[in-house]
Amino acid sequence: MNALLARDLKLALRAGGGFGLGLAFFLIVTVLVPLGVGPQSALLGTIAPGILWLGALLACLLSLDRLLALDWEDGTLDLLATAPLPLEAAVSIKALAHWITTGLPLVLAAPVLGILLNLPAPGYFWMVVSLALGTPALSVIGTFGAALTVGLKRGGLLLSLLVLPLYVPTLIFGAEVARRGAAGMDIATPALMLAGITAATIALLPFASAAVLRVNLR
Amino acid sequence: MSLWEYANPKKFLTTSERVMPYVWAVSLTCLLVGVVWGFFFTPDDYKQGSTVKIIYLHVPAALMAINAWLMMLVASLIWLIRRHHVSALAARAAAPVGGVLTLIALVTGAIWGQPMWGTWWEWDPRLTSFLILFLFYLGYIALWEAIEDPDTAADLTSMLCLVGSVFALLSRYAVNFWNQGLHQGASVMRVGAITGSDTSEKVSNVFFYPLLTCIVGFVLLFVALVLYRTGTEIRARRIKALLARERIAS
Amino acid sequence: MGYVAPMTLSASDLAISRGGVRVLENLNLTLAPGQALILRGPNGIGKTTLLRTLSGLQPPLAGTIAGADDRIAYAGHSDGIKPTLTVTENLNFWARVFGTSSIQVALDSFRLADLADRPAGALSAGQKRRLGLSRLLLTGRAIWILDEPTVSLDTSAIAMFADAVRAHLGQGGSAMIATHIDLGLDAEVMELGPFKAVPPPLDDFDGAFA
Amino acid sequence: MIPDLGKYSDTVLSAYGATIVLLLALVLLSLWRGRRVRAEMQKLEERMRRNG
Repeated sequence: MNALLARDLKLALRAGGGFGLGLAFFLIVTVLVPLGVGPQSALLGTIAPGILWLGALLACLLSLDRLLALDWEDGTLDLLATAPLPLEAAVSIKALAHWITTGLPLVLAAPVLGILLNLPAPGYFWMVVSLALGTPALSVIGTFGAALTVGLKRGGLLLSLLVLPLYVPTLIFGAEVARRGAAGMDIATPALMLAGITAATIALLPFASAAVLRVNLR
Repeated sequence: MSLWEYANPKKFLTTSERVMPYVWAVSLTCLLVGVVWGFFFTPDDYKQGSTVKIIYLHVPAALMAINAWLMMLVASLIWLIRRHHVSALAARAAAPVGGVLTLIALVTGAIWGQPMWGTWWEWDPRLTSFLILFLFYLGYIALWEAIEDPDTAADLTSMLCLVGSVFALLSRYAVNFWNQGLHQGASVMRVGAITGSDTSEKVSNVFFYPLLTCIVGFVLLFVALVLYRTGTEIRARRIKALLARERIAS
Repeated sequence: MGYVAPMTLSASDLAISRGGVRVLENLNLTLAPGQALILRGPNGIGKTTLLRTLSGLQPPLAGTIAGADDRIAYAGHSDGIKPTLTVTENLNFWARVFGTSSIQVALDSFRLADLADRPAGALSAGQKRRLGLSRLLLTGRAIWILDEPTVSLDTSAIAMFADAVRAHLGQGGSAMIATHIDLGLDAEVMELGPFKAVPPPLDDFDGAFA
Repeated sequence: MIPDLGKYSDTVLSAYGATIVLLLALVLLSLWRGRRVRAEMQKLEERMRRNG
């Protein structure tokens, strides 16, 4: 298992691995929003939690179609499926690698980008907490979507169509935590829901992803 | 004789062909009677005026939009567990019907809300949930269309339906939490209110019986359409299989 | 080095399908330790499908497969090689996945030592193929299932491969190979032609649709 | 013939209109595709029977 994680991280860091692409995308979205809605800092401050969450979500989505497709094309998945490592563990590791290379940088970058959007001072802490709690779910759900579309030649657009509705609960609770945190309100309920969704997806969804991947490998 | 025998495509085709005319006839009669009754022979609501007439379309469509997804969920489970091809194809056949019913519920809801809320679209939890349900339908249909191999497509869409159901339920809850709702028309929309079990804001029986007729009409219309479309899917699948057989033979 | 508890791979009354259409049926085969079996048959008969079914990548339409669990090393058309990793890194990864400690045997058998530090993307097609096949030696699995292993190999590389298979058989392993080339192995040849599925009558359409 | 719908007549009529259009489109498209597929299958079966 460590071998797979180490290999995936190494691949992401090597040339053409796409590491940092999600981060750059996140930055660009955050820069483009004020250009689109106008420079009033009060307005930007109100919508900052939502924008940052949406940016993080889209940045995650961006790298999903490479998550399994590369291993599918070069036959690695065939070989992994016959290896001693259970496929459920393999997809979990892939999701973890995706989170480390996309989700984690987004969590760390969010406060910096919060400054650009004039995020209110109490919001920074909860922004980071909500993203840290929510982005793992985005990676795990995304892996399921990637497993569904792995055999398709032009799966990228379909992948977005399938995954975005599945992202709705995570987005709602995540952005709610960030928004309430920024407004200094009680965040207990949405934070618990967000954590619950993340825990449940991490525990259960890899089974669905592996089942779907086996179907695609037939 | 076991019920599963109807899972044989040929048997399904002959039986459904026999049953379908009756289903179509009863369904269209109910729809006609219900709509005419509701449209011409019911009074206006004291609060909402004539807009109350929209419930004869909105409520049955919304009801069937959800039930269609439930039917797809059951059919998907049957396919995954017992691997009856007809079941998978029935789920495929039902999806566009469910999608259109969701669209009808959305459009009539938005039109109905226009004079009530003063805007065409309000991010009301109920409407938002239906919008999300519509997105689920779109994704499901798109996945069926995208996959070449029919058995693979059946497996993958079934899994999507299963996982999607859980997330759709979660979304419903999340959306309720996200916006506690300014839906002043709950009395009209809530089935409990319409059936009179909720006495405080009940819709009187004057509206109830034509509405019930319309609901029966919509249910049977759904059944008729799914039977017909499943037949089409079975034939399309046979065409594909025959062409593959021809290719192998040559 | 021998294999722990070598077992016979056997399949009985096997029927397999590709894309929902039955392609082969009534297949019976056994592969005993030390034995090699060459599969022959025209294109499209279902060699790849049969090998993938035996490897457990897809379920058979009918019939049973015994002795396959966790004993099979499969090598298909693509090698699962990452172009940005070096030869050593690629092999090390698979060695760790299969719990093997040293990759030396793979480097030696396929003469990859000189290429060890090169990125796999810089290898020629034949060298890549050698790298892909050398992976088999790291699996520690007794049954090799190989689909057209000699594609893009030159004569000397084919000899290298045949030697590796011979050594594998000598240790009690077995191999099933779909190939059109004579590898010079002491192997049984199986023609798949006679097992081609007979399509059912046109009007008899049940679960299979044709 | 049409009952007095008061000030909401546009609203009610457009809701009925939209529903009828959508349902009709769904039914007609289903019937059209059903017919085409049925004919195609019959043609294919005949051809295959002729060719053995």
